[in-house]
Amino acid sequence: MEVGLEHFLVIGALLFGIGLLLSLSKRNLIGVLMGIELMFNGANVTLVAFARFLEGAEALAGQVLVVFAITIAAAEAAVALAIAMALYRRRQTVDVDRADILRG
Amino acid sequence: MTLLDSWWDLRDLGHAVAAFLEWLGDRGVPSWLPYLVSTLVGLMALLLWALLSQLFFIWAERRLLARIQVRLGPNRAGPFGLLQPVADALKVLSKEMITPRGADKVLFWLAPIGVVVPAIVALGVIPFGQRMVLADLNVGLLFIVAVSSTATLFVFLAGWGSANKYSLLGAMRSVAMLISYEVVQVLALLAVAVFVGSIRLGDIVSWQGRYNTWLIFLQPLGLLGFLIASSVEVNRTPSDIAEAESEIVAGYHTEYGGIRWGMFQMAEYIAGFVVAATVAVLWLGGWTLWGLEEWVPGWLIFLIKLYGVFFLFIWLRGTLPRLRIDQLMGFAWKFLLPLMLLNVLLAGLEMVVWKETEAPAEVVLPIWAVGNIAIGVGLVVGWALLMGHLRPRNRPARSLLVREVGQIYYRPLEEV
Amino acid sequence: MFREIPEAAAWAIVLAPLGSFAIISLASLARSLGLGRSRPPHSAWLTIGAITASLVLSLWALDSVVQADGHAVSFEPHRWVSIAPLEVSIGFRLDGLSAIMLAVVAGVSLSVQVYSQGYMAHDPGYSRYFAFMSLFTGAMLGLVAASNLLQLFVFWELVGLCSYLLIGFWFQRDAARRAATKAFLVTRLGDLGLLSALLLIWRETGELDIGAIQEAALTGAIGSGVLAFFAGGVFAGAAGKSAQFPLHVWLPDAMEGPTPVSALIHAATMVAAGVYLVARLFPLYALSEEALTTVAVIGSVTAVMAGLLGLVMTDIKRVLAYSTISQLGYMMAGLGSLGLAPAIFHLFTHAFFKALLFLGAGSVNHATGTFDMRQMGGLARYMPFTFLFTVVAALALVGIFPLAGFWSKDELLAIAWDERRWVFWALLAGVFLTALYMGRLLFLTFAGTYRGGGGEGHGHPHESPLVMLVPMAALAALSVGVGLVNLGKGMEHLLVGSLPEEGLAVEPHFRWEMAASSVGVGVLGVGVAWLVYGLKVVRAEVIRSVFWPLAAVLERKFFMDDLYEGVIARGLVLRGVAWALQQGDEKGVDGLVNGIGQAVRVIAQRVRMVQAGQVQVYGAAIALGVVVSTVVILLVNP
Amino acid sequence: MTGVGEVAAFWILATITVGSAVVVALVRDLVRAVVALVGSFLGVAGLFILLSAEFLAVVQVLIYAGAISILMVFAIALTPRSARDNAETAMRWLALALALAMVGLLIAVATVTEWGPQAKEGFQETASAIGEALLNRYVLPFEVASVLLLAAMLGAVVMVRED
Repeated sequence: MEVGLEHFLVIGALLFGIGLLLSLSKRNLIGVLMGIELMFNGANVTLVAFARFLEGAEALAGQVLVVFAITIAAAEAAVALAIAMALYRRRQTVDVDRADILRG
Repeated sequence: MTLLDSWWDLRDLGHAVAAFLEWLGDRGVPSWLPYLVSTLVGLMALLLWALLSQLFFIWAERRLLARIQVRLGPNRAGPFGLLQPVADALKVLSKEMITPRGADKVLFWLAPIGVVVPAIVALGVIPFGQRMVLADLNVGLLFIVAVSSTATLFVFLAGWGSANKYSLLGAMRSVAMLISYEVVQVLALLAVAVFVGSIRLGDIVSWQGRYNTWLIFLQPLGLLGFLIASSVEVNRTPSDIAEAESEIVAGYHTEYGGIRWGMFQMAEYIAGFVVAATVAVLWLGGWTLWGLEEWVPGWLIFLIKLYGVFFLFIWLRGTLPRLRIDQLMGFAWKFLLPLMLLNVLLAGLEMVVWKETEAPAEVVLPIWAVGNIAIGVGLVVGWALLMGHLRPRNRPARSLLVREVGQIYYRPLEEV
Repeated sequence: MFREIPEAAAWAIVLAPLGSFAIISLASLARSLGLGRSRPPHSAWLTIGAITASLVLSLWALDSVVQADGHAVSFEPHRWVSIAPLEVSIGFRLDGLSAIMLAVVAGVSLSVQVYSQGYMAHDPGYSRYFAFMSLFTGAMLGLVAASNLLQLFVFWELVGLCSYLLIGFWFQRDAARRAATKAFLVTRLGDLGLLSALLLIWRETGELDIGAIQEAALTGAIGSGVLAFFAGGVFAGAAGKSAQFPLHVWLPDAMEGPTPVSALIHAATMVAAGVYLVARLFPLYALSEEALTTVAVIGSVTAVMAGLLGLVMTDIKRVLAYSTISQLGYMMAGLGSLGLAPAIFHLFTHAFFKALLFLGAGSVNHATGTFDMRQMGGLARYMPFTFLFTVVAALALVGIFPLAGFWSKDELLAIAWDERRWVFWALLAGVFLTALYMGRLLFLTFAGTYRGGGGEGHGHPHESPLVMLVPMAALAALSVGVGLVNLGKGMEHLLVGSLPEEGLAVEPHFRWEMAASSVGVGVLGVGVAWLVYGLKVVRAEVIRSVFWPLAAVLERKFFMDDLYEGVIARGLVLRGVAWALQQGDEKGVDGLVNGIGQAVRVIAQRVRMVQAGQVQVYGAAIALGVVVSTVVILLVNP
Repeated sequence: MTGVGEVAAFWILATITVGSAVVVALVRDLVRAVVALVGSFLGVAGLFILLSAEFLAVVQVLIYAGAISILMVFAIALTPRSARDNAETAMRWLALALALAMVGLLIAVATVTEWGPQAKEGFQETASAIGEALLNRYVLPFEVASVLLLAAMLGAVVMVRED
């Protein structure tokens, strides 16, 4: 039994899919945020797997990209949670359903 | 091939294990088996050590605190009350464990385990000796910080799952503290990493051995910041506001009893050991002691340093009063964070100067040491004066926190 | 020292009152926003000043026209609207007709404004009144000056709007509101004809310029059928404005407005507009025998019918209103008999004495607090000047030599005798009726003993203030002397001379026997009135009981209002057309609209999620797009 | 990778990762969801170690399991009434269909594509290599990321301000 690139890609795909499901279907902003983080993780697993398995001089680029992805995820999480708090303070809810003041 | 080539390899238990595994490999065992065995053996050894140390320090802490407070402390069970921790352990093990009716049972059950695990895992990368390290990760320093920070989540879960407003308040405090002091902690470690150029703990120790110095002289300010931040992180008095019994009963573990409570106690001690070990490795030269490690087992030197740092914690606990939460938060953001940032900048500058001038270490390092101590003292005193000068008349931080924390909703019993 | 009027000055005639309106309106607006004083007296003086300027400039314009060759001053029209095929210019048409009308409108309006100064002094809507009056005068001047039918139509509707505003000036009164609405709706009915005529002529010729249309008609570019329809449509509009049968019903009700408004409406502005319009397009009528006959018939019928109705009215202003209708019928009948100059001459003279009569009625009302002649009587003693002026105006209206009405009415009779003999007889009957109702009015109002008046504090009627008497005196002087203007046929030459072609209008010939007969009939009428209402030889009630069917018909105003309200409005429109429309609207149009709306709503509720502003929906769309596009790419390029 | 330890570790970690993620999707209590999420994060960290990316694994633990989850529970605790309600919106079935389609597509692409020769050995030591790469080759993105962090920090502070 051998574990190869495809295995990790499938794991990444599953994480991404579950994250997508969460972020599209959850009513709670924090739930949506969790989905987004899972999607990040799926993508990260994929990237690191490529970095590990694909040969070439640029192999490390995958890991560097993940560093940036994690950085951005952290920033995004902080901002998103700040939005959640501001939203809650304004409207006493974190339902994304009701957070539609921006509608055109 | 003998199991032990030379008797003095016993100085380092790691050598013994390595030799044993090699021997196993020679016997045609599958390669994963020695790995598994060594992991399990190492883990067992670590746990055993941690528990024994904890038992000892429960006694030592009570006795020492009593001394500091000019009283006797436990002295009935066994000589000098040495069996008192055993009695305590038996009591804790046999006590009934109560789960509050409104509690989230899963989280309530998960929290004590989750709190202990990170502490033990963090122990895994601590180099007790030359080869006495369970996993010599090349990112060991970061690993300790990362793993330790996850414990906070379980502290929060304990408070959240207890359905008790004091528990929740304690949990919120602990989260707030973590967010504040984690930054300080990492910055303090970063300065060390800048000096050494590696975050593998073994490298840090060997760097100190190579230059025949301890980083405490080169990074006094970093040590100060790390010590304070870590003592906050592990909830040691004087910054144990997450379980401040005079304010919120017992904080996040108010509802816990029996061995579950014991787990929290264990986690606190082990986390304290991890912090002490980190300080010993990073600033106090680890298992090295100016060549003495050639004669004395390195782990012994390391444990002495570790216990010494832990003794410092006990001393602090017996000496200083508990801080208020807004003081603690303000201290992190307004005092420690700027100082740590300056420290990192300073370390970077010094390393650049050293590398550019290519001066010999014997010349540069003493200068840096003297300079850094002077700068550290100057910065601390100067910054404290400045902060005292700039102190706002009204303190929004406190009112804000009190309001935010005071707003916390907790689940009424009838709702469950 | 003669100098031809420049175009800017000509435009100033129109723009001065409009400017006054704008200033007063803006000031009122500012005041309602809390700026300035609560009630400035300046609005009247502003209006009077503006109209004075208009009058002076109008006289200059008239002088210019008289002196000019061809009795017209031509200004180049300016481009106004240019929408591919529709080219509308805006211009100032200054010829004999418009010059005379400008002068008359400005002159009468000026005297009315001065009079209003006193009459409206204590009205809360003082500023509003003068703003509307300015607009009214300006609109009428603009109508007269218009060189283009669309431009004319704009001012025409503006006049209609002002009449609505002014008739309903005391909108707190239910009757005023009703009268205003009635006037608006009835004239709108006529305007429909005018508008369709405009559209028709534009479709036929592509022109709306009056001169160009006249040109086209004279060269035969417009077919006789189209011309007849056009003339008929225009006449419908004119009949609406000038209260010709059967669209006359709004005018008596329009007495609900302030009396000076009535004076202005009846004398110079509103009702004159219809006659002016027909006169303005006179060459077209002259070319269409059918249209001309229609005009003559309607005019004659209106003249006699309104005269009959005038006999039975008890409200002094209503008597005058029917008198106006009757006199407008004279003018229309004159126009229908190719008598452009006599008709306009009569319009000219009539403006003065009719305005005077209304001002007199207002003065009487001022003294007695009522318009009901049955409660007046003997006022000659209390208000000698008013009495004097009213008698002068009434005799002028009847056509007694040598007052203004004699000259103009005599010309109308003469031309009718020459052209259409039956029109002559109708008009002669009208003269008798005029004399009869004016005599009745005079005897009921000023002779005998005072019968108490209306309301409190009118036990001792008194003469009106000087501010009201002075304009009346001026108008009285004009009523006496203005007929002499045409002694040398100057005005007729001016009018006929400004026609585009010779021989379109016929000039009347003065005959002694004709003059004598009309004066004789007039005196006869007044005499009969004296016998009945002055000497009371035969009591009016007896006459009424003898001729009771006629009296009944007259008192119901020939059932015209009943026809309109009962049969047409209630029966036909409300029960028939409106019901059908309502059903069609509710079931058909609403059903369709609601159905579409429902469908849209239902669809939108589904589709709304797409644009609800919810990030998740957008995220779903993005994910869907990624999946679909990736699948497509994989399928196309595996 | 063919070693027994590695294969076993992969399957264990894969189960933890995906299983925890599924739990996140299923569980209604937000705090429990966060716990499951942390489990998933830790599983991913383990996968990173398996992929010889120790530095990333530690960063993953530090930032995801340590920081972001803490931020989440903090936010949950400060928006109290929301904690109980992690229900789905009306479009849950659409989302499920989309997610399934997405997963199917990704797995299909991952398995069908020829990835070429695969490296047998992992990296020896990545922390310093990543550090070098960040400060040399990727210094511009690095600076951009730091600006982004600063902006995010300021944004977060501004947004949660009391007034």
